[in-house]
Amino acid sequence: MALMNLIGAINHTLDYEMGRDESVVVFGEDVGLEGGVFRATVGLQEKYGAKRCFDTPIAEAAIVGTAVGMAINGLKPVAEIQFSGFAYPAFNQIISHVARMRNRTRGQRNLPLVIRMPHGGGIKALEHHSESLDTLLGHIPGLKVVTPSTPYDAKGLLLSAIRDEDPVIFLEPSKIYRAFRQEVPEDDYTIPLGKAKVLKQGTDVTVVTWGAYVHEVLKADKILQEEGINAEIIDLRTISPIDGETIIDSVQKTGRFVVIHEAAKSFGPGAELIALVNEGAFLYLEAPPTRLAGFDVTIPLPRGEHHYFLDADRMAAGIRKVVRY
Amino acid sequence: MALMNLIGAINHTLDYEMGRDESVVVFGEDVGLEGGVFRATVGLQEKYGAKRCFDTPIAEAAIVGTAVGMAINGLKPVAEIQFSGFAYPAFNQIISHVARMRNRTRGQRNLPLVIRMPHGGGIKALEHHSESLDTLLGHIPGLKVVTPSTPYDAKGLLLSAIRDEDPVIFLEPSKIYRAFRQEVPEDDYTIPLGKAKVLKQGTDVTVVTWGAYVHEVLKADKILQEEGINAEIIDLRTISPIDGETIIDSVQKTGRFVVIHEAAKSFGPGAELIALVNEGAFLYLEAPPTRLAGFDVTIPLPRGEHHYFLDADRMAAGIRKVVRY
Amino acid sequence: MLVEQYGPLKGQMLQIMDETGFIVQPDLVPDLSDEEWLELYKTMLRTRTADMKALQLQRQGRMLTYAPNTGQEAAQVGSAAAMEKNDWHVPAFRELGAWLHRGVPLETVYLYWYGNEYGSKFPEGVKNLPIAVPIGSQLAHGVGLAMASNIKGERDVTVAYIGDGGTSIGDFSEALNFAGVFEAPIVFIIQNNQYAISVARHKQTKAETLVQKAVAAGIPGILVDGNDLMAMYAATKDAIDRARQGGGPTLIEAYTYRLGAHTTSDDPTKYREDSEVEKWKPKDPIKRMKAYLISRGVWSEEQDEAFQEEYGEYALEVFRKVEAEGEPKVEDLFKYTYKEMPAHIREQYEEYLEYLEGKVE
Amino acid sequence: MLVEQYGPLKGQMLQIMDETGFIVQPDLVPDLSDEEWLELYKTMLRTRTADMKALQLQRQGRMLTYAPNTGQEAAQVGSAAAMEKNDWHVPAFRELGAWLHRGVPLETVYLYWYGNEYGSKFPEGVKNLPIAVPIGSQLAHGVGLAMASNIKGERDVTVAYIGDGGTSIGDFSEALNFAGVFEAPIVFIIQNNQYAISVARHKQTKAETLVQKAVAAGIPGILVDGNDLMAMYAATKDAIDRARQGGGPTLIEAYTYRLGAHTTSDDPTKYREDSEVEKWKPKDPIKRMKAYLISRGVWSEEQDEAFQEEYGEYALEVFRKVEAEGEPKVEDLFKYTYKEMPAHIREQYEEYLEYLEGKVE
Ligand SMILES: Cc1ncc(C[n+]2csc(CCOP(=O)(O)OP(=O)(O)O)c2C)c(N)n1
Ligand SMILES: Cc1ncc(C[n+]2csc(CCOP(=O)(O)OP(=O)(O)O)c2C)c(N)n1
Ligand SMILES: [Mg+2]
Ligand SMILES: [Mg+2]
Repeated sequence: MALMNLIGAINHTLDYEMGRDESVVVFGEDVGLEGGVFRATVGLQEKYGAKRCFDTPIAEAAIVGTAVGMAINGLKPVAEIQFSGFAYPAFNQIISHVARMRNRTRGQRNLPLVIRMPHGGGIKALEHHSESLDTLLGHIPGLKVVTPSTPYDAKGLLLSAIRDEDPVIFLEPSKIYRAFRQEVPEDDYTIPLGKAKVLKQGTDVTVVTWGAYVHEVLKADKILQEEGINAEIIDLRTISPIDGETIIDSVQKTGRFVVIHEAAKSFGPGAELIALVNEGAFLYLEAPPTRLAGFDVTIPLPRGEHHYFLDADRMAAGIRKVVRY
Repeated sequence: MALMNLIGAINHTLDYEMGRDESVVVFGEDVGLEGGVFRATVGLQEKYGAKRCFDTPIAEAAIVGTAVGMAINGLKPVAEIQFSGFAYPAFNQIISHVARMRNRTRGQRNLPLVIRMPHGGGIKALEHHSESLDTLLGHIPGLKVVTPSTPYDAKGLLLSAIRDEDPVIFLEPSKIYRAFRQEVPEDDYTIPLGKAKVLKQGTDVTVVTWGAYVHEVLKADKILQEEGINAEIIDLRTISPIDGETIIDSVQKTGRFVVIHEAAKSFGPGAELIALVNEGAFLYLEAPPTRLAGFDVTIPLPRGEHHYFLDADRMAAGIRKVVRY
Repeated sequence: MLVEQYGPLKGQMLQIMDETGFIVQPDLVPDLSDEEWLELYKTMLRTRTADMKALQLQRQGRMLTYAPNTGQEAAQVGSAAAMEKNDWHVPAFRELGAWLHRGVPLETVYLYWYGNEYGSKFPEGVKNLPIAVPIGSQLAHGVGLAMASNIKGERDVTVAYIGDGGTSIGDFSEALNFAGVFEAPIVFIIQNNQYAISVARHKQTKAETLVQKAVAAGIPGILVDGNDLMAMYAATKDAIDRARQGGGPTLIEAYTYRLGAHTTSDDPTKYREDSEVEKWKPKDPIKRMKAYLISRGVWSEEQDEAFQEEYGEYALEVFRKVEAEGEPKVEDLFKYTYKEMPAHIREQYEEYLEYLEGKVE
Repeated sequence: MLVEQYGPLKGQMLQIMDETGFIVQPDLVPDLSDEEWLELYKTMLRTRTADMKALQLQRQGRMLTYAPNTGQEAAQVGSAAAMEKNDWHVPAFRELGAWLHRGVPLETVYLYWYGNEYGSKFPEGVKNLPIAVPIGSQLAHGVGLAMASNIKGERDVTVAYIGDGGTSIGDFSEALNFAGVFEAPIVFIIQNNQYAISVARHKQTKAETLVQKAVAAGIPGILVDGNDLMAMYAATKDAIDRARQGGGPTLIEAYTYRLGAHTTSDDPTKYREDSEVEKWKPKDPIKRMKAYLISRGVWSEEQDEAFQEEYGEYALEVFRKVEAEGEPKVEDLFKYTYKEMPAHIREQYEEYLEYLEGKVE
């Protein structure tokens, strides 16, 4: 066990798995010599050499495209996209190939690869550095999309992702890279992909969120508890495929549903969860399933971002409304 | 008035507007000399010259990127992407710039441009030729996303799109390019963007669809009418921003809701409509709002596509279930 | 090294055999026996014959859209023939000759154009990637394969294809640049057939040659008469050998011509003159190789005709099998999206089966 | 034409003034008066001073992430100075010198780095595009501007910038290729400052020079000492003149050096030796231009110091204004997504206002 923050846990996990499995290779812009702009890959090139951890030219499509080729040729590539907002140039590779190679070849060419990227906002960064790709990636059949909310989860989920035979997009909430430390076991453990985690049992309302917002929701929960509202709180952990069962079970119990996410509201990930809840718990619903989400605008530059991202107060206000409906 | 099919109406409209407004320029792969692989632009280069209608190299990002520059420099570019499945290389331009330039510059740089593309499937084409981008584009603030279902609508909506000061993605259902002819006025008329159209009033269930599926739904409606089911049928016409009002009004009346679309179900456009219906008509709902949608798999190659795309029978079966709930 | 003489900026095109089948550069003729050349020629002929058959079947409405290869057989077979079996082959989508040489069964190829995903699954040991429809996107895969060979310390080389039109898309430049930076053992083959659907080569780029695009990535390149089997073999072999010895990537421009349509969906008379096509017909790669083999006494017109007839019948038979068995099973739709079928897809699958059963009743 | 002597493959770099401020090619000195050179020099000095101030403010936690320009002032000011007012300017993101020359107020620039969208709205008549954060994506905009000038029959030329790292992304090649095909009146300026964040130039591409990438698009190019104001001016002017006369695009590689960090978020000692930086310091573009102007008797060390001091105070004052007024209004968030605010955004806006009011009560 060691105390680690989220970025530290990711660095440790990459190190751990590169040490265990020599087919794991790590690459991307500035990941080699510098160890990544967020230091996720620091020390790996020194330890495993420039053949297994290396800098690439600036070309996201080629980063993902070469990962496809490496995966087919027996490696387990873990590619870094420097920020999720720079994944767009790689969308053709991600959608047209990463997600489809297996289906296209009737299972002949598996792609055991991981694409890691800092995700979400609230870090007072430049334009395009605060993007949420949940829907854009979640909608693509063939991808698994995963996002941890704690250092412990980061290790367990990332190990599962690297060992998975399907391609996994690993979204790292950059806002909480260094937000807090947690005991993380140094040995082997995995957390299954595709399973949500009930963080807190409750009876009055089911609240689903993921990534950095998990911690804000937990704060909101404190406010609500003081008012006697007992929310059930779920960390989605895997955005796709969604763990519908856990959510539906919960809503069947609580009768109320709130989903909270950073991405813009319209056509956002919350819509999918609401549709699922309608399909699986319609007769249990005592209030309209509700989204607390980003406005349908481009994420503002730093001076305006506090209006866009929800804080615990605004979350509590939104949840309260649903409970009082 | 003249009888036109959908592709003919588009060709006529481009011709009409190029004749009226010399700032309109039309370009893309094979649109010049050949007049487009679907013949949407046939005759335009001859008539207006190669400066206003021209072939580009194969480079979708540059096609959209240069359209951005042209729009800023006083033109009204109407760019063609040969198939919607080839829009992915342009996603960075579309998401990072087309959708954001106006907001980024606080209204200083408007982008009055249109990106046209054949959309959807059911045409027994090769891989990537049957894509539905509704969600991927609908989720992006700053874009308007429009899709016509008839030759008449195609002209009215395309004229609105070209004259709009915001960027418009114009999705043309390739399956019905030549499916039928309709009287289309040769003079000027527009159909407002952002408004859905109630195709048929009904009392038992609200059915929303768009594009090529409109005609399949109308067939399904015939089947259902014989059974005494009276559906209200709405053609969404504009995917984003959605005309929530028309849909919610309808569901408040019928109490039941079905959305039918080609795109994969999960995180699909239907999820957004269900969320809207929950927000606006929760207390009116007599059955779970329901999606009849593509499976969560890559759209199959031609020999399997009839399993993927819904026909009138399957639509009728799905609607029937909701009505009988 | 051939690149020294025919490099990207030399303004020279490598030709070993001229249009009449005459050897113009005897010292460059690769060291293959007449029988080996004949075998490669036969693959070219199979390609042409299977192509013709596919077009015929398409006109009958039995085959779907098909992309013919007529005129490009030497560029395809010559380059593939220079590969070892264990090397990786990365096609664009118009490489029938290479597929047949590499051991992709004609049935698989027909199945692909018939519209069934099993057309992209190859027999065990055939190290080919499937067709990549999005132009240019395959080259990075090739570079990745080659980088992996390097990383693993293996000696396999990758050969990856693209069209003239494909050189305009960013993926092309990114792939070449990566290959250069990582000294990837890969050979890029541009099949410059002068057209990208309707767009003529000179409208794709102001560059005088396509091979000069190698300069941007700082890698060697060579311009080759793509209708000359021997030149294609020699140039590719030279590049592969260099790559295998750690010399990094090479770009080859195979200067050829698409004698037919882009695909069965298009009509080339809309955008090019018949006279241009006529000018290229005498350069036909099959014609010249046949003349050569006949001159060497190992082949005859009669054998040629008989071979075509026989293979044509074979191709038809293969296609009949495809027609008989080429409809996918319902489960095929759902089974391959993920390694394990997730709950939501299973649900959709079962619901659909239920619907189908209901319909039958 | 300078490209004839300093073209992409000539292995020559255009320099007019050497590191000491000595004119090494008197016949190439552009026809500007001492006063005009002094004015440009002052813009370089303003750039340096505003940069230093921004860094200082950033360290105080008052400015957010900032990308400094130190060392690249000549590449920026020299190229911008060759433009006419009506020409279009398309930056990457590190072009402070060019902005100041073009009439972008320092306040606007600071507002941008302060994190407010109004930092991308320029005064009427300043034909500049905003910063493009996604590397390389701005070049196609530049080509589009230039194509539109052609289509409309106007004589404006576009000048567009990119970094050395940016030459690796597909957008770069696509833009150059489009520009070539459409003979767009555009000049591409690569500010080769030897680094892309931590990645050294030689790891971006195996190409010996970046300007040789022009060959891929079949367009002219020229390698220039980017720390030489006169050379940058001369090369850009030459290219702009050609473009304005219908001669199409040119690629310029400005060979320079990023003396500072990538942005205030990074620490260059992690990836480069101090000794390398020391080697570049004597090549400082400001140093040499100052020496020249002093030698011409139109400037002095004292004036230089006074100017910096004065401008530094001005910059601080400007920043104070930004601090005082730089918080966006709530309505700014919602107002600019579409020309007319659609119903759903209006609803979100109103709901949020309601929430804010509730909070205050
Ligand atoms: C990204 C992308 N854009 C457009 C298309 C449509 N398309 C299919 S083939 C083709 C032309 C390709 O030309 P070329 O690269 O010369 O290959 P050829 O067809 O001549 O073999 C185009 C534009 C595509 N498949 N992918
Ligand atoms: C598409 C994309 N990928 C990654 C980044 C992150 N990024 C910002 S600046 C930069 C390096 C740019 O280097 P260069 O082009 O040389 O410009 P310089 O910073 O030296 O001015 C990177 C990788 C980005 N902005 N856009
Ligand atoms: Mg071609
Ligand atoms: Mg740089």
